[in-house]
Amino acid sequence: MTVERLLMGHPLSSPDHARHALLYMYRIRKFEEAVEDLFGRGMMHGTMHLSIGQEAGPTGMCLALKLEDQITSTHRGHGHCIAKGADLTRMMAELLGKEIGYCGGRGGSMHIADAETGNLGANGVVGGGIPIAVGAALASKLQKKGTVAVSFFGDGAMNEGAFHEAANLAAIWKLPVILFCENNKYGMSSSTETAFAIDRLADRGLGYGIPGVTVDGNDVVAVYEACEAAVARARNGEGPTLIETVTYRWKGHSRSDKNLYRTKEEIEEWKHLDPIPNFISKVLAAGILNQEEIDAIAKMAQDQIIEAVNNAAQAKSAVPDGLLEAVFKAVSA
Amino acid sequence: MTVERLLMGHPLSSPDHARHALLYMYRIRKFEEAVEDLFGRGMMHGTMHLSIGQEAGPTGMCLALKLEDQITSTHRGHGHCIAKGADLTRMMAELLGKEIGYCGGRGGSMHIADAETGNLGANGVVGGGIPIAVGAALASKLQKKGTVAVSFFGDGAMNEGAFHEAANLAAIWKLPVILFCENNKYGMSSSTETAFAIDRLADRGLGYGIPGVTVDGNDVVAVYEACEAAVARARNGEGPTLIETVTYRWKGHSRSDKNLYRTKEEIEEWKHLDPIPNFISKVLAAGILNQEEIDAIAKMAQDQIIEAVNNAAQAKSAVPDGLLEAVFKAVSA
Amino acid sequence: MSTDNRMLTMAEALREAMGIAMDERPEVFILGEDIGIYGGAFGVTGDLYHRFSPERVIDTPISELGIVGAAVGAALSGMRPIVEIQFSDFTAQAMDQIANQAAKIHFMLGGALHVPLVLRTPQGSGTGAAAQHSQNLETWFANVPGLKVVVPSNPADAKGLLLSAIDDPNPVIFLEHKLLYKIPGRDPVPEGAIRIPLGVSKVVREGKDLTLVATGIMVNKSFEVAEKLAAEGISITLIDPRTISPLDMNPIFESVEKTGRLLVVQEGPSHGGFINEVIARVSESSSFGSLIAPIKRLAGMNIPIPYAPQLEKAAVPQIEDIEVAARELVKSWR
Amino acid sequence: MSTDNRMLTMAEALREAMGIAMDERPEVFILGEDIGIYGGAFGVTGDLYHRFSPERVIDTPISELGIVGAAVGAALSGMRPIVEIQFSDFTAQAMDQIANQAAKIHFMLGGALHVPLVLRTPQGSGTGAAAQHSQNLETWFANVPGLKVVVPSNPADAKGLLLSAIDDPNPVIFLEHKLLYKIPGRDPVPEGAIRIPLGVSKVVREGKDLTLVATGIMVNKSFEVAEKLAAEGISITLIDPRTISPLDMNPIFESVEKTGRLLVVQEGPSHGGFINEVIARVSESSSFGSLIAPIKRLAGMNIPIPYAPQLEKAAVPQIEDIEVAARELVKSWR
Ligand SMILES: Cc1ncc(C[n+]2csc(CCOP(=O)(O)OP(=O)(O)O)c2C)c(N)n1
Ligand SMILES: Cc1ncc(C[n+]2csc(CCOP(=O)(O)OP(=O)(O)O)c2C)c(N)n1
Ligand SMILES: [Mg+2]
Ligand SMILES: [Mg+2]
Repeated sequence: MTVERLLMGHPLSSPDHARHALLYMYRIRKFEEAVEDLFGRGMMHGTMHLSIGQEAGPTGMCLALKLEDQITSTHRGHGHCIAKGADLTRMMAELLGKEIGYCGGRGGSMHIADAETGNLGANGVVGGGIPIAVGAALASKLQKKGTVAVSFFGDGAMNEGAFHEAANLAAIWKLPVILFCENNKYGMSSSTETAFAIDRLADRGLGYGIPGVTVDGNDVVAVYEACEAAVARARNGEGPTLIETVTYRWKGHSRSDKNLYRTKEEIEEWKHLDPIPNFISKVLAAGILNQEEIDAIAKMAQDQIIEAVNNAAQAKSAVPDGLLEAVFKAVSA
Repeated sequence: MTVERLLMGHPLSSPDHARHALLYMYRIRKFEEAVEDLFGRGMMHGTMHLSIGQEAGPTGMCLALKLEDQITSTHRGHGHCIAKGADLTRMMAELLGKEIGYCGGRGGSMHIADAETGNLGANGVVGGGIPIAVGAALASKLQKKGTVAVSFFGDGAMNEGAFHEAANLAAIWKLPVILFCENNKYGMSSSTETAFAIDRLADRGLGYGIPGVTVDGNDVVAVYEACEAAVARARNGEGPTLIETVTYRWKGHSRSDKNLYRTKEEIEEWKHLDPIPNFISKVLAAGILNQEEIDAIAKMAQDQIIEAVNNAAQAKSAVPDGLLEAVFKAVSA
Repeated sequence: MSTDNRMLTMAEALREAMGIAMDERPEVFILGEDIGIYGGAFGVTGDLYHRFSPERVIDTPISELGIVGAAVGAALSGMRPIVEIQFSDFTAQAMDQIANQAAKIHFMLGGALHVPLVLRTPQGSGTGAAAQHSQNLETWFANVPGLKVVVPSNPADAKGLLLSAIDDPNPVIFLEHKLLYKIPGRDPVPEGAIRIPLGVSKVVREGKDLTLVATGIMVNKSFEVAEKLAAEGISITLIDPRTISPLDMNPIFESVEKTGRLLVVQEGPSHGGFINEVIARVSESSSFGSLIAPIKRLAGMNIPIPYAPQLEKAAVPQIEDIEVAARELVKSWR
Repeated sequence: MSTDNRMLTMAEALREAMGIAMDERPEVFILGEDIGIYGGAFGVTGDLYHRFSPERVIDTPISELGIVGAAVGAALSGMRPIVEIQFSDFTAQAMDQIANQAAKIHFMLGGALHVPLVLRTPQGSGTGAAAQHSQNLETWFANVPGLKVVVPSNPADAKGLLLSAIDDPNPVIFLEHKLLYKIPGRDPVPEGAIRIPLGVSKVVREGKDLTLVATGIMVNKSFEVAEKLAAEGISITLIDPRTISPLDMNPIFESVEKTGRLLVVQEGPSHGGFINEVIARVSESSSFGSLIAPIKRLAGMNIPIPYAPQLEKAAVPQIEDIEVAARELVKSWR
């Protein structure tokens, strides 16, 4: 799995790259569908924020990243986590409160992190991960590691003070960080029209001296190209970039959402802009993969998710022993 | 005093206006000099943040405001307070910990407020007053009062999350508020060059959809003109304006400041741009007042400050009785 | 509908209180995230947005510091804002406006201005939302002079206390346990604008063997224990302070003098937690002499709230834990 | 310079600790407002900016939330940041990163990552800086599982504890009373990298009539009282917990068992304040049985800190208050 993760590059640059981009988008889609199903059947606990419809963003971004590059993620973090190369079984196990879960059942969906793939964690706090990514980029600069940090966050998070303070620090210190905004049009029920008095959220960059670009967030190719340029800038010591990807979440904000703040028509319209067929048509047009190969990838993703669910379901549940000792990392003598 | 406060209008529009502008700038200057002296002689307690050199900003702004319009101020708040029309004796008494002080000796320099003149208070927290001014403007809108709120804050405050969140709320709700940034080049020891990656702080407005203007903060006429336009916009329901006034503080940040972060030359240069002679030369050139009249105004200000110091010094010191009861306003039956 | 059978949930009772206050006073308005069309993350504002107007039930961007600050400014300017913070955990974002501004303005300004503001927010564990969405933070607020702090345990109290909080000329932090929102209380909720004053503890039931002081949802759990143990001849006085700042100690002193035994229960982490105040006040009072057993404290573990249900349960006092503690205290110190 | 006469101030001792840690480990760096050329608002970083480099002593804009967040991110990525927040009052701005992020990450992520971060900040009253610059906020931090909290009372302890805090793989909040910065301690400060472990209370002096537990600057005030009363034949054991999370209760239990009387003293407001934890732990312990008098608590008034010196003094315990309390407790409960 980690070997596979090392693939970087333009999604249309080779059959392997196309296969990779497609596989990861399918994985995210199928993972989320499985989660929805498990919740629906009362087998999962807590809350869930699904990223169905938003698969192209994290996939495109992570194709521009090395394994050592770091990310911070959000409450809607499964996609980021998968795209950065996390193990599907351990993710699913976490959601099911199992010992082998990424957090040993202590964190759940909103707190999955994976040190191996540079994922510093999902975050239950809107905007909470942005300063943390900036700090990771600061560490990279101080340690001369050459790594880049990416902060994924939603449109809603841009109105938090955390975004502002972090963006300015990134700008003045020219840190290798990418501020990756997934503008899915809503922060819970509040639309970008009501929450902002600007049209292009990437314009926020102007106030910090950070270049801001807006791309079609449902086009993995466009996302990759913007990210690749931003990563190059970052590695070159030229500082941060704010990338706004315009996308849409198909599902409610979380399980309890009745979607009263948007129309069925709007949701349907966006379903026609599904990032997966969007990419498939490009792949087919370019003749990089054929339909049969594409179908095989979809099936492979589906099989991987089924396997993950099965493995996770059979794993041992987390037990309350040792919780107190788990609060602090032991001081080494 | 309060009658005098009602003067509004262009500082060069009449002898009364010119006299008013000049008197207020002198009052601020002389007040601060008196404070410095009292501190120096160990007669004042705590800390002090002087606005010598920055007199034109608050004076110009307040000439565009009605008595009912509201302001929120900062740790460097004497100038705002005086410009909005506060009583000099009660201000000085507060700094001396007297019962007749604006806060009864409980607040000191950083917390003077004056309900009568719409001053919602200085603030010890950098950026703390910005959301409060936005809330005052929200109240004005909800109550259809037609009043405007002004938040004074420094360049340093613009990097606080409070600025960001408040600015966005003001923008989306089109509130009658003016974000008045006194860019005096430093937030304590950090220069705007190190704390910002943009040259014009007013550009921050772009990220919120708020018009941003930059003016010479040592020119009371330029400040007034920008403010007058912003107030008109606000009263018209067109929303907030961000005004950046470029100015300079002559004195250290506070008493303990050794000015290690800036050069003597820089301080001297700015002293040549003194807002008071700057305005006097305009008044003389326009023939609105003659030198004799101007000298009389300077003397009047000086006398008023001496009187305030004397009155305050003779007043009764605050006593600790009743502190516990002062925490909450009594619930009326 | 007769008063006798108005078994509202706490969400309904809170909504009713806000509706009454908004009908009574034009200066009352609500602001918060998703409180409009969405009706609030926990459905508390519900239909108020439709009953009133988008100007009085104001949906905000995700900007806790900004909206609490705006509420402070509006409160200083003649309005009576009610802010809803979606989860109490995010009062952390707004802590400057809460603790450094709202709490201090009246005192610090020598009484010139005051801040009639209510901050309502759900707290507590039990929903599987993990460490950043499950905290009990009353300890933070209680230690800030200038804030009143309410922790209602049932719908009827919640309504009456919220009406008083809205009337109050001072900032009030209103901490609602999220598991209580959807369940009806034991008592019906009176109709109309019936207020319960802040700062009056409630003796929920009386007994002679043990004084049990609990806050928020722990009152409900403790009540069940008290009823159960009554059948075994252990008789418990259960006291719900309802407001923890100001804290009305009198009924607690009186009861301790009668029972000689004190058990205090809170959901939040024990270390330095608010409930210690009750212990401290008894320890330094003359009631101290009446104690015939060491005071016992039951509180959350000193850990962040974990996700998996079996772990989450272990983190905070359950009914069984309260039962064991009460039984032990009474039995081993006869 | 011999060790015997190194009577450093607390500011000097803290600076020395940071310098040693920075020499030892390249991953240690400092960030904060005005800590560079300015040398820190209270002069604590002093010349470190010149001794090291602007890359290791990083001056920041006024962005508390951002810089604490950046420190969290750096700590997750192999660095050991020390953040200075100019006044503890402004930890309010950074409360999300402190309480919701730094404190919880290690636990919440199942141990995958950890946050070796030290947050140093001056707290306390006495400088005439009024309500927003004078708070004691240890109660907030102590009730957040996942934070260690240090409250040093003298230069030697401050140095040794800070070195341990920097070594610690967990977030440590280091609360320095600002009146202590400029005064030398009673004891010399040892040279070199001498560490004092977190979580060990210090028995400052021993006596048999009264156990006095005090934190921060109150240790110094209490010491003076103890010395004075010793002359009158009242003998006091004075205990300085030094770290309040974790809190080492053993010496306190032992002493209470010996003296039978307990006085606790903190500067912060009494209502719900941290020091109650000591009372609670004694009350629920077996030492409770040894008490021959009610426990007495002395703490700040429940008011924001006022500006005028005569008011400011009235707001927090003074030496005379401690003396009166100690004397009364011993005399009236013979
Ligand atoms: C600081 C904070 N405020 C509020 C919330 C509650 N909340 C969780 S997600 C969310 C909406 C976030 O919107 P956005 O950033 O656009 O991300 P999206 O859900 O659209 O992916 C809200 C309000 C929170 N988790 N954290
Ligand atoms: C939130 C907060 N952080 C830090 C401080 C300490 N402090 C007081 S004034 C100041 C500098 C403010 O700079 P600026 O906003 O430019 O105002 P100026 O002093 O230049 O008028 C600082 C850092 C504070 N009072 N509040
Ligand atoms: Mg969104
Ligand atoms: Mg400045």
